Amino acid sequence: MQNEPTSSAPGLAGTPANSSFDILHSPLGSPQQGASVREVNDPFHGDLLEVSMGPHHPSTHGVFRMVATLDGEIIVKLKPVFGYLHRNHEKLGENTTYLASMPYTDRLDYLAGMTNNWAYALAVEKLSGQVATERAEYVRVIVGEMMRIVNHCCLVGFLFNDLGTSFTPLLYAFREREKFLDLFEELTGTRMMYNYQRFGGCRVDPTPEWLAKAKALIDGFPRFLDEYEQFLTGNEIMLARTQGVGRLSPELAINAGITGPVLRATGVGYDIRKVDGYGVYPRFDFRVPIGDHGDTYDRYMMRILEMRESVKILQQAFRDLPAGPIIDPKAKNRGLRPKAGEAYGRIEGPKGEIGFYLISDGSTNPYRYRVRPPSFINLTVLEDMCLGHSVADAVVILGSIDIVLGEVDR
Amino acid sequence: MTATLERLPLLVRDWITGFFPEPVRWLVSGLLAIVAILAVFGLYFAYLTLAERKFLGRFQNRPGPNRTGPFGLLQPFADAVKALTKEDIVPQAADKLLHFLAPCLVVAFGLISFAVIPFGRYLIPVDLDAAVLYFFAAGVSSELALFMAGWASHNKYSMISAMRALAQLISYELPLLLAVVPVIMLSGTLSTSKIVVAQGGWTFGIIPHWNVLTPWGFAGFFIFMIAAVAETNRSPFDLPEAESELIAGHLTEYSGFKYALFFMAEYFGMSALCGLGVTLFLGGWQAPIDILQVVPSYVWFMVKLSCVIFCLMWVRATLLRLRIDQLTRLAWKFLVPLGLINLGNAAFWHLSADWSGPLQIVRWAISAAVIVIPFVLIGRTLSSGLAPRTYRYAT
Amino acid sequence: MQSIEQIRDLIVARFPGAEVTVIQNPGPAAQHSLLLGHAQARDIALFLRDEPSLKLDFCSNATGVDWPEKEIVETTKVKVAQPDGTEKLVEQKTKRLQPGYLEAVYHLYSMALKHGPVVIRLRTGNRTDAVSLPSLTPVWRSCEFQEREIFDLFGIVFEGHPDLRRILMWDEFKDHPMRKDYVEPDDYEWEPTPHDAVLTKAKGHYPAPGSTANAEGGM
Amino acid sequence: MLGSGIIKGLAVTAKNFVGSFHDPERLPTVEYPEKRLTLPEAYRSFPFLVFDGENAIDGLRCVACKMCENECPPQCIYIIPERDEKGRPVKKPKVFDIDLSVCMGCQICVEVCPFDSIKMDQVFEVAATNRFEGLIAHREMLAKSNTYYHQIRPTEAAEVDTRLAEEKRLAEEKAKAAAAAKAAAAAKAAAAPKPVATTAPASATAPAAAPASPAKPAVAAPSPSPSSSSSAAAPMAAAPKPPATTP
Repeated sequence: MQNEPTSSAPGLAGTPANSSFDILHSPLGSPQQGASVREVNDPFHGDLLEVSMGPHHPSTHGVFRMVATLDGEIIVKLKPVFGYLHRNHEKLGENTTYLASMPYTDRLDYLAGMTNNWAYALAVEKLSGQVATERAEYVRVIVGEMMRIVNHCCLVGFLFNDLGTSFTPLLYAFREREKFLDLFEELTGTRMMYNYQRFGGCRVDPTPEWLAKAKALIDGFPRFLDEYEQFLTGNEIMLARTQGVGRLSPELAINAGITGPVLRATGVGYDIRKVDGYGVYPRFDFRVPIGDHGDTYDRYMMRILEMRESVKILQQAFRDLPAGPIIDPKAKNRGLRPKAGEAYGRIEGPKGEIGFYLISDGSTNPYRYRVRPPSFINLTVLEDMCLGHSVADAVVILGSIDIVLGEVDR
Repeated sequence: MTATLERLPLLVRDWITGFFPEPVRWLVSGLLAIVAILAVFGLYFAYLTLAERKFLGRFQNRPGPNRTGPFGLLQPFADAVKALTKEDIVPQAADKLLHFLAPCLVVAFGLISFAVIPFGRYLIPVDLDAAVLYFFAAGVSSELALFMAGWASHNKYSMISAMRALAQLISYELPLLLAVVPVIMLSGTLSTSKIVVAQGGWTFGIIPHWNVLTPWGFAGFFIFMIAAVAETNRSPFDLPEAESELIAGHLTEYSGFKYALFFMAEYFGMSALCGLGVTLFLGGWQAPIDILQVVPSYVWFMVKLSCVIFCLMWVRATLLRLRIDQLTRLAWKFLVPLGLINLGNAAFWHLSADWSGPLQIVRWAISAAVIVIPFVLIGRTLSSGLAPRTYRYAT
Repeated sequence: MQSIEQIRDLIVARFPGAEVTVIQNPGPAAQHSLLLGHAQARDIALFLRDEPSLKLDFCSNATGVDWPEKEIVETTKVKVAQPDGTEKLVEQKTKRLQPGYLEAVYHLYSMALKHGPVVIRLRTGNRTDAVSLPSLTPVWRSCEFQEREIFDLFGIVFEGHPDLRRILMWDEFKDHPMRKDYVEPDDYEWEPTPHDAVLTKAKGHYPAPGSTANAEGGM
Repeated sequence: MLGSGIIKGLAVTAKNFVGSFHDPERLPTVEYPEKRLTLPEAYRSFPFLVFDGENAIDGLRCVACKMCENECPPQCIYIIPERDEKGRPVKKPKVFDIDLSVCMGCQICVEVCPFDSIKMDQVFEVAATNRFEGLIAHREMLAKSNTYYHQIRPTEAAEVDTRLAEEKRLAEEKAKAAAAAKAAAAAKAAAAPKPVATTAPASATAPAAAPASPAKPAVAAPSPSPSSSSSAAAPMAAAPKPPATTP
């Protein structure tokens, strides 16, 4: 394993040989870019083994496929292959009305339907010049941050599963997630496919009982996080498996459009909640955690710390939730015909920037309906992060990016 | 009464062999032992799978299988029926003969290890003089059978898994043996039955003279159990199987009853190795307290064995998998040095056997220090650069 | 952040003679965009990325839009000489075929300066043969998969893209499904929904299947 | 020291192991077919049609306006309006099918229905062995009584009933006013809604009456309190248009 860059310290890899990073500095227009640069140089010890991981692989989080070329167990080339779940979501969006696309957005990133709803509602509100009521904005923050917790719960659970636990951390995380899903069910009627946001507000007003339940759940949530962190965060095997694995440099991360916790793990403090300040986020006091190494451990810890910050946001939101209508009485949802024009609306989803780009030609259906899927674009650097690591690490790196195939393939 | 219970298996054997003429009695008695091991450990295996699933469930906040029969007690039989009725698929490109042989061999090698384990005071199938050597020879073969399975499947994942299995075998056989050597040194025999006898006796009637209750024995047991977990490919060392990386490794291309055989072999291997651990370090069939000797010795053996296996399940429920380089690093850079140091430690213990009075305390202190200090130091180098981190927040 | 016109002026100052047009967005979002010519598009993109006052280092979203040919009816009043020598105003309707084109839209933000979006657009010559555009992947790596997706779904060929293959559809697929004139094949899995449109189509593809009776049971 | 993190982890699992025997918090499993959770009122599965009175088909509130069919995102609703002998529509569905294998339970049909006739059910055990026949719900299967609706969603159903009664009253007042003005026309109008059951909106008058009710509460929203229901106005159905009759 001479070409493994882990010679310096045990379990500590240098930045993988991401030659595609040269794209930043290479002369423009040169044909020697991307894939061709990443060709294998000289595997002087033995043949290379090409392994197709997926689409039916337990750790690819769906029907995702990685064509990995291995030198022993070390990855020298890795090509992601998509499309097994492609259903042309964008075409569906162009053939239905603005309102009828809302339930479809639930099915993009089906672990975080609420934030998809929100991003879409935000984009349509931008397009049609509607404004959500204040109470609705607070409720959006509440459900959105709860969704972030749900998503991160899933992520850390699945990440540990990829790391080889026998489902225990996953089931602990799911135990907590279930409580949130119960609340969502009580509010919206379903556990995952909410169809909750509307242009100009939300569909249902949360009752005081619901809010009280949610508040009690949130207040108890840090206890679970403490136990969870005690469980595995300090575990030596966990540290050895994640620290120094799958490093990502901030320059590459920015250039490759990486967003969300994966970006912040590299040390770039870019959070759309802070930058755009959409909704009522500027009114909340919360911090954006950033990592220094950009490795898998940092990405894991970003999720844990973000959950703690979400708890803080939620507590403020419950405290400050104003009375008033949940949806603008003049809001137009059914038969919405925005003026011709276009709008790009984005929010900080749990996985990164989820955006919707809509072009209206004045009719009831969007002329162009585009989803900016965070986990799809975050996969751009998968190969760069995996090069020089073993198969076992590739699975973990993929898990730490947090992809959902409903969103990647659309 | 106690004596009768203790001798009960022998009485049953004598009663059955009594029906046969004298010249073939040895043969019948041997066959009987095989049948008994197959029956007892077959059933033990069946309920071990159930227990593992139940306990894992409890560790994970769920009840585990409880639909087949009362408390799910018929689950193993339902699983057996399912495995038997499933289609047996052999890949076209597979080496058909080896593909068939591998599961048979893996079970066979798992079973022959039981021959030298003293299950009770009078219950040892074959009382070999070189029983420990025999045991390891048999144990190694089962890893070879895994390699065979991986190779014969003609599948890339299985191939990687087979290579991992071999690397793991070579790495962990050494610490396993190094952990056992002190026991052999101090009891002066390779015979498992004599090693158990050597651990007999109690101080004040309550503190047993088990090897694990000495500093070198504790360290040896610790190394032995880590290596044993690795040898039996159980979590956190289940790299050949690694279902999140290699799908199921060497098991990818197996289905139906052949798959069940691998599963069986894993549990047989685990029971055998844990049985050896119990024999060598936990006093085998010896009762923990003097007065508890009324309970037959084979019961004690099974209780100890089950406790050790429960701990393995506990570990499985908690830990995550190592990577192959970390796995071998752990063996060569941590367990082997510790094992060697422990060897010297045992020698010291042997030489200082006649120290008494206050020297006894010095003896314990030296022996403990000899093992704890290297543990801390080597452990620190092993985990250097790895620590929980603190994080900044963006402004 | 500067307004879109200021950005245009910056670009024109840096690249004299560059084709940069501001496309107004009449909607309430008022996210106006810059239409770049092909020739200098990549240089301009690089300039936008590295210019200290802009630092648009983050290309968030890249997507395609299909604008098929449109018939535009224009009414003009023309003076027509009458036979009697006088001139008369006559309304004349001219039908003009607005040529179709494909468009690639990039939404740029700055992570360093935390502003945005700046929207830039590139347009192809037509929808059939002149469908190539300069790839911006060398400038923003985030376009790598998104441009592949545009190539796959819209059929814009990005020159200079390191690995331009289909990404969501399978490699043997012929058409570009996100184009407005895409006709979906009728051979998808037969779905006996009670909707007549789907059913008619399915029946056309499977002439008189054995289970037709079953399907019509739903009607 | 090496191993301290592992020991901490083992302690956590041990805590959960012990806790699973006595702490319901650590054993949240509900053994489903024997025990069931009570569904929250907002829970929704698939749509059903509400009817008033005794006769399921005659009492349907549905007037076959096809609004839900048009708005349904996956297009799983199929409606053919009933016609009388002369071929005129009689504001009843002749065929009302929902393909449950296509339906995604988004409840947009409920939101767009101006007659409160389609509601979300709470029956989720709809597995069938025949995908073609078993999962296409016909009019007869979909029709469920208002009593049933009250059972599954008491708050929401009560609101709907109040609103419908109010609408009916307004419609009747209007009809009376019209009767006073035009005796001949009034006689005709009074004779018109005859086969419809008691609380059903007079189908002919409902579209006209709807704009008259200024604040129509959210159709799907179980509003927390009656006081806020006027402010939490309906997203979709604030002003139901006359039924669009598409062929």
